[in-house]
Amino acid sequence: MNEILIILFTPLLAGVLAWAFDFRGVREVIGLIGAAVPLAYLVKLYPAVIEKPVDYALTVGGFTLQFQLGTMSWYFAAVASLVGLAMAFGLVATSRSGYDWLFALMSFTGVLGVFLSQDFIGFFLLWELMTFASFMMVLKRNRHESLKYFVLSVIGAYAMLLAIGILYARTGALDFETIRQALIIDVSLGTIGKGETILLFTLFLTAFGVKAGAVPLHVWAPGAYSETDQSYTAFFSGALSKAGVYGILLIYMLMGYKLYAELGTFHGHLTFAYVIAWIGAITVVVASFLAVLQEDIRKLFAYSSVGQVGYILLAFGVGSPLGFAGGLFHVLSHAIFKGLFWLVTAAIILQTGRTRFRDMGGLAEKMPFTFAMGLIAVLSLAGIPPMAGFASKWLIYEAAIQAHMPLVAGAIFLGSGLAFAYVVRFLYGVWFGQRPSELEDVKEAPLPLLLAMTILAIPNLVFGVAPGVVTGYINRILMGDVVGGDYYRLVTQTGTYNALLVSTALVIGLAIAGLVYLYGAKARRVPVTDTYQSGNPVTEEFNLSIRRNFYRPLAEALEFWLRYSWDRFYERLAKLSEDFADALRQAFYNGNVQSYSWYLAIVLLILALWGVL
Amino acid sequence: MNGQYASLLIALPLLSAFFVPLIKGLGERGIKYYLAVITALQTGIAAWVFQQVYSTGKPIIVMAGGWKPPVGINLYIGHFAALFVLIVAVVSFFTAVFSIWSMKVQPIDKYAMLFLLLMLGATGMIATGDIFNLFVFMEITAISAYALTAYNKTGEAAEASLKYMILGGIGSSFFLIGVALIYGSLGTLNMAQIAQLAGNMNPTVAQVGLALIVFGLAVEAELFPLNAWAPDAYQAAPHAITVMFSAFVVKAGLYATARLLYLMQAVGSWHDVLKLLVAMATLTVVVAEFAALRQKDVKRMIAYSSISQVGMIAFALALGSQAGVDAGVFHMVNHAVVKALLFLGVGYVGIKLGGTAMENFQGLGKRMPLTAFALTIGSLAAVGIPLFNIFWSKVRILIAGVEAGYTWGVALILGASVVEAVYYLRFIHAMWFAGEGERMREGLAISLILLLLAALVIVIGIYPDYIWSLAQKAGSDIFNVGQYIKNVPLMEVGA
Amino acid sequence: MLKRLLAITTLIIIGYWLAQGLAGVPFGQDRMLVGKYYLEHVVEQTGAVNAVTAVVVNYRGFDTLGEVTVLFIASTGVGALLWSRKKRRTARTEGSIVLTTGTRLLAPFVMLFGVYIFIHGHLTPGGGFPGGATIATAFLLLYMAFVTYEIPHRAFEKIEGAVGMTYVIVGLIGLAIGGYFLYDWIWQTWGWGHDNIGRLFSGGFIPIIYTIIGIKVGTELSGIIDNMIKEEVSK
Amino acid sequence: MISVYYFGAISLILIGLYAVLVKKNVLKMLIGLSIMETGVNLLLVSIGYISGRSAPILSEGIGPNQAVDPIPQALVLTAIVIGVATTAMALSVAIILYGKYGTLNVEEIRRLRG
Repeated sequence: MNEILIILFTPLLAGVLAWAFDFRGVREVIGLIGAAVPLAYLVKLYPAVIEKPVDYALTVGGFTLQFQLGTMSWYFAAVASLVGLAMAFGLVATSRSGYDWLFALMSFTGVLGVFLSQDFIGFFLLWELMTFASFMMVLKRNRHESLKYFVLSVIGAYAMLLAIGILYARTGALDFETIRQALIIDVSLGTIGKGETILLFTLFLTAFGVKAGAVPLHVWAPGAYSETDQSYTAFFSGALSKAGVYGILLIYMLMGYKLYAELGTFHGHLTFAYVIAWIGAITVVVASFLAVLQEDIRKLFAYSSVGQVGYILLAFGVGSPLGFAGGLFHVLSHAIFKGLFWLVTAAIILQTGRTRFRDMGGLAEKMPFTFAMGLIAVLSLAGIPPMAGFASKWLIYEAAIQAHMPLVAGAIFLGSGLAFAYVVRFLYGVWFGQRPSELEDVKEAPLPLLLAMTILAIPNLVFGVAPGVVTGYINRILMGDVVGGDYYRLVTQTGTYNALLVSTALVIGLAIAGLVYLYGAKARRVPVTDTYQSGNPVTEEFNLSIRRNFYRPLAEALEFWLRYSWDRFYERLAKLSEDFADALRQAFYNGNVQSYSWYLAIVLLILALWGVL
Repeated sequence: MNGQYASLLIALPLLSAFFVPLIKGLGERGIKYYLAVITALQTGIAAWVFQQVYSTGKPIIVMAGGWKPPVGINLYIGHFAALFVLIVAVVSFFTAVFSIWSMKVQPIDKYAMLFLLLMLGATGMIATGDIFNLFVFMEITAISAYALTAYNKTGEAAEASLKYMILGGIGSSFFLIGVALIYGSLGTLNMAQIAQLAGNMNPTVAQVGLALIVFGLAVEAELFPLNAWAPDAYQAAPHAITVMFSAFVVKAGLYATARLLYLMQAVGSWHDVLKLLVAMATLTVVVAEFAALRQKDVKRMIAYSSISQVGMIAFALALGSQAGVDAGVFHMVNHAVVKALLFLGVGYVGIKLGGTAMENFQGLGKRMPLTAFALTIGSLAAVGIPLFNIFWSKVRILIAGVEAGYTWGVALILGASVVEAVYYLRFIHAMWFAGEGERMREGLAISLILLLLAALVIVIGIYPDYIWSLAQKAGSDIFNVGQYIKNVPLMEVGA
Repeated sequence: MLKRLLAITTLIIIGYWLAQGLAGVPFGQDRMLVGKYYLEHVVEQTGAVNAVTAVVVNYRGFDTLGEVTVLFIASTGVGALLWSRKKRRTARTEGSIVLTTGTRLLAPFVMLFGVYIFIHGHLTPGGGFPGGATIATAFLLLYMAFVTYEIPHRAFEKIEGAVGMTYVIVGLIGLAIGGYFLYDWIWQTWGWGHDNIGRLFSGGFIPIIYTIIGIKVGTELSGIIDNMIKEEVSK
Repeated sequence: MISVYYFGAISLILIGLYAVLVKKNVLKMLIGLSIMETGVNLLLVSIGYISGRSAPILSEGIGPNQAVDPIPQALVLTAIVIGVATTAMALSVAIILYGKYGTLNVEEIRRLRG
């Protein structure tokens, strides 16, 4: 059916039209329609997808591109289009040119295509399209960051192409289904050796690790996320990073059995899954630590986004069905609360034009609605009960504990702690406290941006209070009753979480606290320098306040670790290769005809030696 | 109009080239328009031949002088030749229209003659079915290329032409030794008969002969150590001529290498030569990409990128599998379109803003938006972004490469194309997001051509099936030699 | 010094490799395949006694057409590269007495001899190219002997073009009459000169083509000489 | 082990290549190039020679099996003219080079590099 075609290519078409008719009103309307259609069609197709996956094949250039809307792809596509719709509303407020619309919607098509495609050529094509479109969004504002992003993701994409080539050479097929069967048969045949399986695994891991922002390959995230139109970053970090995570699932689906057969198990866990778990754990820890130390909101949220995706990697790494359930739920919750965060940042930057903690403060009165949305996002990210964030994190904790992975579980707890730390700083630093004089005339964010925020805030609340809805669908994806309980309760082997009960308790508690605050407590003015010096003398250099170097002591503690930064390592590597290229060019093309004729003579010599010997 | 009229493809450019001295009186503009008319006529004939070959499915065999193949020389216009002669003619027409506006350097009548004879040489090289005739047409192409490279008469142009001449001279002499060896042992010069008799050749002679022929053609087809002349020649030649160099002169060399390589399949040491060619091709791609990284002159940068893509085509053709050859031919077609677009755009900017240094391209988006748009489409296509035409052929080449077992080669090429992505995207950034300038008037004809080529790039990108089916037919025309031998009506000439 | 040694060793290895290849093609053995066919059928198929000329012009006429184009490119290329608005001969020393009187006497005979060579191409060794070259030497003699002598190079260019065109037109007539490009319609269809093989009017269109080539080569080479001798005079 | 004609032809080719590889002056390189071309032509002709036979002019005395192979001689005719054409082009470029660079030393003619 060509519904899939409509879902896939309306955003691209709308983007091109928006770019062509680059006028104030027309562009926004086309863009919004383009972003809304996929979600509408997905909802329409929901009943059909429940019974039987919807298939569609398309032959282009001698390749047959197969697309399938199954339960899992429907889930990922729904998450992406939800965030996409929010982004579209955000873009109405923040972007001025058709250029942004074109590439935002093109990356939207790319992501949908990645989730829906069932064969590697279509997968690779739309993967590259998604990378290219998101790259163009960043190129417009900052060349260095965008090139860093593009080089890393192109290296990932080409690693994937190499892996596709090897698979094609070994199994003679390109579509997932045949490859899956061929690999299962291959376990007994053994045409693909252990070394080659490891090569394939590493190639796929690099490709998807880059997009998901796993630690060694996360350097592009802070730059790319902060250097582009913030409402697009909602989609960029909300949906695009999910493509990487979807890829990890793909590895499980296609090569899971083969990897198990070749690599065996390690302390009772699948070796390759263990590797993914540890990558996730390290990403969570490293990204959270770096996030805490940032002074710029956008960098803070970028690192936090990398950290949260680390959660999902970790959940999948655990490998148990509960782990997959937790991971999938976290995909949804990360998309909604991180998307919300970026829209809040977009509103802040749009209205105040500032991005550093130092210049902000006391915006709660000025922008009450955005503050409320920010609060919801903060609660959800920190994993406080009424929000969806808590439910998914809770499932991941359960999975990690059940799978007897203490160190990995430890990493998540540390990560959540740190997450709470930087989120609280954002909450207090930006919204409460002393308002700098220049921010007096700040007004509330424009309506479309507010609309976008509500679109993402509502699911946070709904799925927070009723997580069963999501876990019910996830059970259908995993084809098994992984997470028990009805709409309001989640039951796993080691514990239950009654969301409704907890939320009502929280609301009541808050109400009481509100009453006490309104009638009892006396509000007193607190000077801005009321810091927590714990005894250190307040010198100009060591003046820590919520807005300036709040976590400087933590940075000093981590001094040893902060010396090694992946970023500087890659920069040096790039400079090295560029100098090598220069040296090679000077040496080989040195302009002297004689040396050129020497090259000819050398080739003749090689031919002669090959012939004579 | 039987098939023999296809010989007009050779006769027309020759006749009109000889006619130019007689119409010198028409003055500069007259000759330039005459040139455009002749190339248009040639495109018409090429289209007729293309339609003839692709509708009947049988190649046209033009027998010069009425003699049957091994005795006389025959032109074998199969699927590949028909497709490529059309590309040669179309690109020449575009360059002729471009040089109407761009060519200011005097003696224009001599420029027109050399232009036509370069086109003739390339057409002849692609169409001929006889080794020595291939040598003669290779020399026609080479010598007119020497003259046209030095046409600007500046120091750099003369230096570039000298380099091309010395390396081309050595290459063609060794090619001739190869031909002599093959003729010495087989007694015939016709390609089809050589393919038949190649099996029972004395192994050492076959090995030396094949190696020398491939060496001679590799200089023309710009493989790694032998392409040192290419960046200089591309940079120093007039802008219109660089378009022709990169669009089809190199392709003719590549086609000849592939044709002779696959004809001599029966030779013992064939596989070793293939391995050597694959290694050289991979090195071409890697070295050319790295060399292009920090280029100050945009034309030289795109020249390096063109050389690296040609290296990729050679890699595909030397894989020795049908999928590889098809992918190589498909890439040849895409590469011709993209590089014609890029060099035309760069040449147009070079003339309008005086020089092709990177500074002139800063903020081109504001000064010449149409050309900047066309150049952006061209560079995105060259990088291999999906929805553009080179993506399809690049994917096919790389998959065929891994299938043929050269995983390391494919990995290196992928690494090199990451480098290519970097410098092309820096170029795009320089054009659109850096520098400033006010809007300038852009010529109609040239913008039309640029937009047409850009549209072609996008159309092939979105719907590559038609071009892919052509490429498959053309690929099988090169690859299965048995069919080639059956098509050529060989006379029984044995003693 | 090292460079020369390195060059010599490389070349020796390449030489050994080539020698090894050539050893497989022993000298002086009769390995003719297509050549034998030519020798047996040249007289009755083309009417030329000199087999090489028949091969050059008739059997492999396409090569020669390419050949003439190569020379045409050379002369146009030299003309294009050494072009300048005003070019004049800047030689100062007049040829010695011996040279000038010798040239006055010999020039016409050298030209006549050149014409003789290419007219009898199909009978005696040598053809259009050597004939043309001899004519060019005659002009070279005039250049060396007289300081002011110049060939009428505009007229020569026109002749070159016209003669080249006639060659292609001869080919096209062959296409029109005999159905094949460069088809020898004089010998094959009209059948002239069948009876007097070995004498002047035989050999189909070979004499015509060789006259064309002779004139063309003569004018082209002298054109090249003219371009190279003159220098740009900036005034 | 190979006939003296082949040996002569190959040594001519190598001498020409030696000149191109070692000589610094452009004109000497071009002379080397034309020596190489002459060497190749000699090789081409000597491949066609059949011992004990005479030139392929089929007048009264010589029949088809007394004549040498005519094809290489036809090819050489073309190759010689190509050699002339290349040398003519090369010399005119050398003239321009000397005009623009003021030197013919290959080391100094290096404006286009990198």
